Amino acid sequence: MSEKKPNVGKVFLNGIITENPTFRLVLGTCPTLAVTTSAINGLGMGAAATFVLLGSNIVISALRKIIPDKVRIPAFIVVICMFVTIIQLVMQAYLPSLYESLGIFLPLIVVNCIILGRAEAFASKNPVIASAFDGLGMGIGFTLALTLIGCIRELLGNGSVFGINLLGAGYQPMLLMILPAGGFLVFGLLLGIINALTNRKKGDAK
Amino acid sequence: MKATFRGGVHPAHGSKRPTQALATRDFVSDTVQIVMNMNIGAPSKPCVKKGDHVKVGQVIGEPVGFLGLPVHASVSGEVVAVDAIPYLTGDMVQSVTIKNDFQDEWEELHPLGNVEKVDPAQIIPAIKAAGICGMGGASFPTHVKLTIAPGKKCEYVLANGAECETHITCDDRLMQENATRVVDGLRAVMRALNVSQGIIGIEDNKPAAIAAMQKACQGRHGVRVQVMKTKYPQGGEKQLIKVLTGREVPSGGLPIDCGCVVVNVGTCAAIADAIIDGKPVIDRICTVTGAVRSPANLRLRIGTITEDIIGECGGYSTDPGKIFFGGAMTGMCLPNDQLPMAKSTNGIVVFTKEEAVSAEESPCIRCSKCVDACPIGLNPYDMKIFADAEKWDVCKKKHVMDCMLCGACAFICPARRWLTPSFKIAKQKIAEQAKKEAAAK
Amino acid sequence: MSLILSSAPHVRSKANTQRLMLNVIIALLPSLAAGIYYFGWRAALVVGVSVASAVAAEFIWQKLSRQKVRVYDLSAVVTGLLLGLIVPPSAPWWMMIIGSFFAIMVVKQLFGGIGDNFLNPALAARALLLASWPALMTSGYNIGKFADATSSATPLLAGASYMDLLLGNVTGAIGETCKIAILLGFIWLLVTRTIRFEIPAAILGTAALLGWALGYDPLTTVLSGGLLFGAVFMATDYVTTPMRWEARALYAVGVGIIVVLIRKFGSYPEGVTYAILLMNIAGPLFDRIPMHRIYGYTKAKKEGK
Amino acid sequence: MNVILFMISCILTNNFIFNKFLGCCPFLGVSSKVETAASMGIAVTFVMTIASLFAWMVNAWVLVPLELEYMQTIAFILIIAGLVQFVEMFMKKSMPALYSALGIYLPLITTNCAVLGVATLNVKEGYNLLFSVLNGTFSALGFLLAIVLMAGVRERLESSKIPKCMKGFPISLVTAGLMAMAFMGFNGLVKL
Repeated sequence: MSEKKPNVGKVFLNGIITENPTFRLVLGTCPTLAVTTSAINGLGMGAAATFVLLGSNIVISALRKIIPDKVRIPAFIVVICMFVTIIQLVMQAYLPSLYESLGIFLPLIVVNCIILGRAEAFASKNPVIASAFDGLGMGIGFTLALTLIGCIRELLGNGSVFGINLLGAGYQPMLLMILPAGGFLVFGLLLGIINALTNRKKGDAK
Repeated sequence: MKATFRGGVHPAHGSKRPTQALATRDFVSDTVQIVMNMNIGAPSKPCVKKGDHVKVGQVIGEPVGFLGLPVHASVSGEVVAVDAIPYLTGDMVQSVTIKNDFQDEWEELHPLGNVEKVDPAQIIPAIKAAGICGMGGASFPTHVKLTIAPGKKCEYVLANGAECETHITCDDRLMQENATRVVDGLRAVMRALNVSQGIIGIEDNKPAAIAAMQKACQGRHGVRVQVMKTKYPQGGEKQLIKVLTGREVPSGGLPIDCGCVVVNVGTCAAIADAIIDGKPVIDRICTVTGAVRSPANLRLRIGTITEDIIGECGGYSTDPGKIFFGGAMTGMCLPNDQLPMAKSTNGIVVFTKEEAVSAEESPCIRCSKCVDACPIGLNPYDMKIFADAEKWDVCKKKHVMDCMLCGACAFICPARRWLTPSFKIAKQKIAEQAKKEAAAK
Repeated sequence: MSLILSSAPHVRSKANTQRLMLNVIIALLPSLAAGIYYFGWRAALVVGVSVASAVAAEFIWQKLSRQKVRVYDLSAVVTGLLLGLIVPPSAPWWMMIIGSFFAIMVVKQLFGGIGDNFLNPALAARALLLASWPALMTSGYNIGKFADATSSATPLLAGASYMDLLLGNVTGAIGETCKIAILLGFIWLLVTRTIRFEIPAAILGTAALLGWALGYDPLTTVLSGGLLFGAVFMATDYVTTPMRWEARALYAVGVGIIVVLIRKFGSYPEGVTYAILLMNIAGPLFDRIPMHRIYGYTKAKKEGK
Repeated sequence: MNVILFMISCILTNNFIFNKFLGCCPFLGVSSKVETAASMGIAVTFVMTIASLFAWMVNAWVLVPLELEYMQTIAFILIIAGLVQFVEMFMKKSMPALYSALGIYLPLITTNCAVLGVATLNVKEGYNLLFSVLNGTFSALGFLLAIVLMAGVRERLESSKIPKCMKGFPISLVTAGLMAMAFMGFNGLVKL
């Protein structure tokens, strides 16, 4: 197996922009929708996922020649699960309120297709450092997306961002935005806008 | 109770009244141009040449193939041309042009006499010899329709006097003026097929025709008149059968598959003429209406040029925008007024420039009026989506082949969608594909 | 001579999209008049803002997306009018603008414009407003003739006399209270053959029957809240009802059932909006159920067996 | 009575998709055709029922007595993966017809967060065995309802003139949002 050395910087940016897991690949929709009722929740979820991504990518990449091909998926899941359990315990101890508001979506990081997807598509085929940057890039891309959605929903639904009131006391909060339906709508419209912008860019390039 | 079917539309509002009361009068022009493809099937072969003198009723075109019919001269005089012209579909068709000498010199005829006494075995050959095809517009050779395939049995002969199309009133006049001949023709068909029940279906907007036909039926064996509700397409073969007998033609089948034969009343009269007088089809009643000065029902010699007919009706009342043969729901457009009418031309309608403008197609609003209007029970909305996407196989699954192109859905559509034309294309494409597949095998 | 060549049919019925929409607008006028009579000029303002912003939203979208501007088909006017008539008379203007823009841009145009929306735009907008600003959407009835009344939410099945209910002498959304006005509109829609009576009849019948079974007075069930308005103007919206009449019947019965269930058990005072929206969603499935006979098919099957 | 209300609430008021955002990936991914959506829904119902049963048993009889609760996630995911594998094998052998209909969806279910979600939720809410299994079955039926309705709407949207930038995921998400809004009508329908 000959391994090309991927450009680390490119790999890192890839996850944030070109293949943003949320906006471009539309993976991991459940947590994206569920926890983004506020900016801080989005950020917390993103950070937790980034940690897991980074850890699992490093470990899986390091073990990629040891794990037999047949049991690789269960093996990946076990590795991911390990990191999820770690972050769960850490958060429970040090950030109990965030732990509460993320609820079951914290353990559900295990089945987040972004993480398993990166393990399968990148970490199992690339060296440790590149995998680490891939995980970090993807994680930051995910975090940014979640925080953005969280900001929009929190601003419209509560008049604040990161708990800081921005729109003044006269603002009548649009409650729907922090309800489930609002999550779907904001995410869908945001995706549409991003598509429209990139389409226009492509059109300009031509 | 007036019988009717489910679905349908009411397009005729007012369009019939101008000519409803007009009695039929004869019109003979000084030239006729007789085309050779007046019936479904292979075109007939011209058997006269330029300069020949022909008599009325003389055969000038010989039948070709299984569906072929003879074509007869409709006037006496000199053949001035035998050439090909582009006809309604745009295809080139052989035609014979005769200069009328107004002598009205007839070929010798062979009458068979009273329809109740004639030998039943002679009837169908006589119908073929007279060149009779469906006079209601379909132009299917009548003798073929009456030749029942082995193993099938005909139980009803239905005379179609519904005349549900807009504008057209020729059958209405025919039934009023020539009721006995219609019944005679119906009886002839019943005797030829050994059938004991004959029903004449007429829409309730033709009370005079109903009365005349009821009178003519008195004392005749096994025939009766059934009044039907006025609704389009009451005169569609499938709807007529459902209404008059309660039966349904199985999908993809023919009326005979449910024991019925449907004959237009005009065809019935032509059959009676052929049996009683031995007279072939040389003329027919035709409604001329729309933007002409004096609309009329004319008894025209086959092959009369449209321009002459319009002239007889006082000419155009305003600049014509569209001329079509037949009613407004299914009529065929004419590229110019130099084309001759044929055996199945039941009407000539002229539209003004304003009437002729077809509305622009706008987005479907899913009002489901088309679904409610479809007399077959199809979903035109659905079929149109897949026809527009050119997914012919899906169209087929949505039963587009059962569509009879009556135009009810397109008529009612508030968004002015071109439903029927799309289905016409879909049906053609599917038929082509089936042919290709058959050829490949 | 230049003649037009076209495929049959050569005639079209008089009713076109614009005409049908105009019929709906005319049918809504009595309800609007009643609303203004009871709630005063504030109601007119609410409806005016709603209609204007709906039309503006449609125009802006079609301009921005470089489509043909079809504002003249009046469908945006109908949407705006409907939305204006199902909100409280003191609804703030900015809420109406948000509602109308949501209805036209998100619910209708994002899905492809007229004919392609799967939810009733006006009702979806009402659901949005109700979820976003529940307090503003369930109060503010005490203006106009009701300025002195001590009233809270839509009085539902709450001992008003039949006459009061019929005349609209009760508080509620601008256009929903006066049943006589709604019935006038209904008659107009029937006479002009804009809608068929089956859907409203089936909804009202089902609701009355189920209401009666659950211990409500059937007539009050039909006359209270927004049921009549919803059944006549909302549930009959062409775009969001199933195509086949069998499917439409199922749809209508479903609306009737859900309305009564939400009224009886739900946390909202009124369930018409949600009932119709939910059935809008289920509509496409109803159309898939093969209940419809096609000419020439059943017989062929029987013979086949 | 409580049991019936609980079942209704699982399907309508606390719908997995519209209220809890569990199982969104298959909901958006496998809902373009009604038939496949229904098959997916049935397969999920099958697995979720068994998974909640086993997860409850393992949690109550193994993890809690041994004080290994922190191993919950890893234990559950292994149970689910094993179960799916087992169900697949079992189906292939004894119900080939069902297998050919649902088989391709089974591997996808392992990573369906609804399955792990229901197991985790059951523990979190402290449901007993009966309610755990009911929660599994009826939440899955709610998922089935949602995905079938979604597929019905999406089939209709196929012929719509949706703007190019909205095609695919964006319009599906907006559709889901509007559906979630309509489902809010069921709020408070069940007061437990």
